[in-house]
Amino acid sequence: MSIQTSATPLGRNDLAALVARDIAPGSFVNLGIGQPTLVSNYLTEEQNITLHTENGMLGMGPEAKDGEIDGDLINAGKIPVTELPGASYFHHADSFAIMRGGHLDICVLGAFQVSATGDLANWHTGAPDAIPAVGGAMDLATGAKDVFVMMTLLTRDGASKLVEQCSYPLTGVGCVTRVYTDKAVFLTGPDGVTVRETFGCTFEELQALVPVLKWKRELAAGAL
Amino acid sequence: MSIQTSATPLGRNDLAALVARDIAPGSFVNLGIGQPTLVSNYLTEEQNITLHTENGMLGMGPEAKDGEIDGDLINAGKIPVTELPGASYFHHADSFAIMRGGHLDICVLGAFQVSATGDLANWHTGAPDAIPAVGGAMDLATGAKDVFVMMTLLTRDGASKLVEQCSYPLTGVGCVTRVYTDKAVFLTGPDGVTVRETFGCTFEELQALVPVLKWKRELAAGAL
Amino acid sequence: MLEFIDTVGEAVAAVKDGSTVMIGGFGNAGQPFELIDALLDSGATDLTVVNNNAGQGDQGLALLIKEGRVRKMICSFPRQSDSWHFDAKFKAGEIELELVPQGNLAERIRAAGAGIGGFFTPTGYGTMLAEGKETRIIDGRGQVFETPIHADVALIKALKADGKGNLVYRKTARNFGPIMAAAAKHTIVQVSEIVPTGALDPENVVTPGIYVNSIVKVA
Amino acid sequence: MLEFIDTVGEAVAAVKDGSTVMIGGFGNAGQPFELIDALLDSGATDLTVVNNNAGQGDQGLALLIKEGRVRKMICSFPRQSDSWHFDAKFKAGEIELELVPQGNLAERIRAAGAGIGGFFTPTGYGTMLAEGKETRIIDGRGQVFETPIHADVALIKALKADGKGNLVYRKTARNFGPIMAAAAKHTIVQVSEIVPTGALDPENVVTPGIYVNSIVKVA
Repeated sequence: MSIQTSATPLGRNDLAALVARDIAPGSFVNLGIGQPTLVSNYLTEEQNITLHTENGMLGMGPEAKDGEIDGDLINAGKIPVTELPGASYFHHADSFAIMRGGHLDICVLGAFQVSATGDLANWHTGAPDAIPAVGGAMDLATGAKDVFVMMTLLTRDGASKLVEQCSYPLTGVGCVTRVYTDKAVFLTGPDGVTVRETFGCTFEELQALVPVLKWKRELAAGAL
Repeated sequence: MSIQTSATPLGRNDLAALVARDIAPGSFVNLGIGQPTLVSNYLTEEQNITLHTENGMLGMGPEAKDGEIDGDLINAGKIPVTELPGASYFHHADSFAIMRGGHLDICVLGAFQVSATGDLANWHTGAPDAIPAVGGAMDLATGAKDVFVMMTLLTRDGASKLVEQCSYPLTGVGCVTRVYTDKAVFLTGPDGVTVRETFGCTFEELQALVPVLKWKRELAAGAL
Repeated sequence: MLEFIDTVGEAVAAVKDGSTVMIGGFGNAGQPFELIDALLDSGATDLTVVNNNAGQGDQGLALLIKEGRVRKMICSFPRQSDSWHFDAKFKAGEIELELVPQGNLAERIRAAGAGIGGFFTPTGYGTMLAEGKETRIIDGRGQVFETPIHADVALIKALKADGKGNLVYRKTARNFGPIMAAAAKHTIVQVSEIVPTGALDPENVVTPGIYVNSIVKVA
Repeated sequence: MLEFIDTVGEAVAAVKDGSTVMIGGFGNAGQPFELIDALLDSGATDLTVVNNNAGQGDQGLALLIKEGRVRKMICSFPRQSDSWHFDAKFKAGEIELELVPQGNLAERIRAAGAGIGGFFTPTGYGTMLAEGKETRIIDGRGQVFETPIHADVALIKALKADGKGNLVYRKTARNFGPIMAAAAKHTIVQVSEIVPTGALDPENVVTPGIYVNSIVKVA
């Protein structure tokens, strides 16, 4: 029984659609800046998802269009957004209390690297001349019940971003629960990494790309 | 020059009026349950004092009269009160943040005992069978910029409640700045106690009642 | 998931034997009397109850205590003129008391909701309520280490809820409601009115729906 | 004492050389641009500035940094596409940076206003931002000790103030305003509108006037 669920690698939008489908109805979700933002395009009304933005709002709607732009209503990426019925505003400490107190069901973040046990590196390249900037990444990584990462599996140089140990500075320790990439979905946790499904490659082909999978078996189909 | 400012000891209402006069215009004040509540009767409109009640309100007005009683609008003593223009409501953590964060200018509290260095005992007799109950006393004592105590100077047995060291369990350490009693006003602090004025007794007569004053000199008149 | 529930009885089924239950209210203001009565009827026992007081008269929390259903009270002010049921149980050694200065109570509840592992506060330093606790001097002031108070269930009262579970309160009845809603795993709210989603101004929502699990309207 | 002040210039006179200044805003939302411009004109220097970012483009905080008036930035996100003035100063070693995760920044500011001496949080545990900090394991989770951030002055923006200094904000422009107002010894607020006392519903006041010292209306 194969866990390959797509004949080709997934594009960014297909991956966003997959993440969106995996979010349980009624969830409270924070979508990180960049690729994770695409997920909002695929959430359905029936799912009844409430989006949180760390700069002080629950019930965030889609990006504002021309006539809707309001400088006082932006998301964490400083993009003008809209307000849905049932929204609420609160100050920064209350907003981060939502994140840090474990009240968000899921946050979706980009990453430089994720370790097999769910360590996350997504804020700093570690380059000596880089100006560090962390924003809310550590709070989201540490606070959300589930942390989903979206990233390409390989760097431009072909190295796996899913690693045994992160070489980049960490954002959080053991916090990532799932990693969505163009070539596979991984489940990560204290017991290490498992492959949920692959896209455009077999499990064995994936193993060749991802050294940390060397000794791993695939997850029995249907397990999640 | 005498510091005796009244020929007779002060009654509760005269003492409340004196405390009220000593509150600087524009102050934010919390009046404790019991005798301190009387102070509100003597605050003038010109003083523009804002009263705080720890159960979640600034801008508390006088006690509610018959037609005004609203079960959702009570003070810390659970007495129905009223709301003044410019009032605000907040939850308990925000309310105590006002107290604990040092934002109240003055709180006025009753006391069992006050020490010469401003230790306060006002929550517990220490009797072995007493059920202890502290409420917001420790937060007020520790948090307000100035803590004024109102009490009779002597117990029923004639012992001074202003003492060298409190024998009752403490509410706060070194927190009281002034003690208003029927016989005198005392200033307390790290350097010990000073007598600001006496009522119906001379400084020497007061010294005979209050052992901790034994070696003390009176405060030069006009010093406060 | 947010649920709108028809009866207070169904709502409090979430309280199990041994649960830690936060109950909102200060005096009668904000007390969820109907939910407490339902908890009384439910039979749940061996409870740890977090409330500012320890029951008054012959109603609500006082009856829960009288019936021996409360193993432990965490509160700031158990002694009142009409707290006879608590008094009797306490003197008989049949109820445990954790006495907490009211501001520490509020801040510890807030800490639980906000994911804080513990904090230092000057309140209580040098008093018997700090005995046995870790202390340190910070910026010249003695401070006491206090830990968060988490709960399995919170029972609170609000004025209105909308379809997303957003809440507004009324006057000083707000008191412990917002912080208890955030500190409990499961928050049950009795409201006077349920309004359509969109009817509450987003600027004025006090408790966002993310903190609310069950809403029941009481007459 | 609360004062209503005619000009932003008079309002920011409270900022002295060497002051720690909190500046509200997240992106442009809630940024008190007029107060920052007045601070630029005031000449106050050797400042420690607390803001989520470290200035953008050629305006406001970025110019304050460019002119060498900021000794130290405490912020969560100094690196942006247009933060060239901070970048240049930082690379030249001419500005100090205390980088703080945004939630720790908010909670530390809140702690200052609430009289908390310090707190433990899981955020940052095991990362380079916890290096040199006290840590402990609480309930099985690694946590880092964080301290309050106090300020001499806060510059914030609100929508409306009433005669008592009570404030309401607008949408996500609320952000750091309420917690900075509470954390600073002296809080200066620029508002779009001053309304009569009694015109704000007491249920909807976000920052009570007790936290406000100076109010100036800007066009």
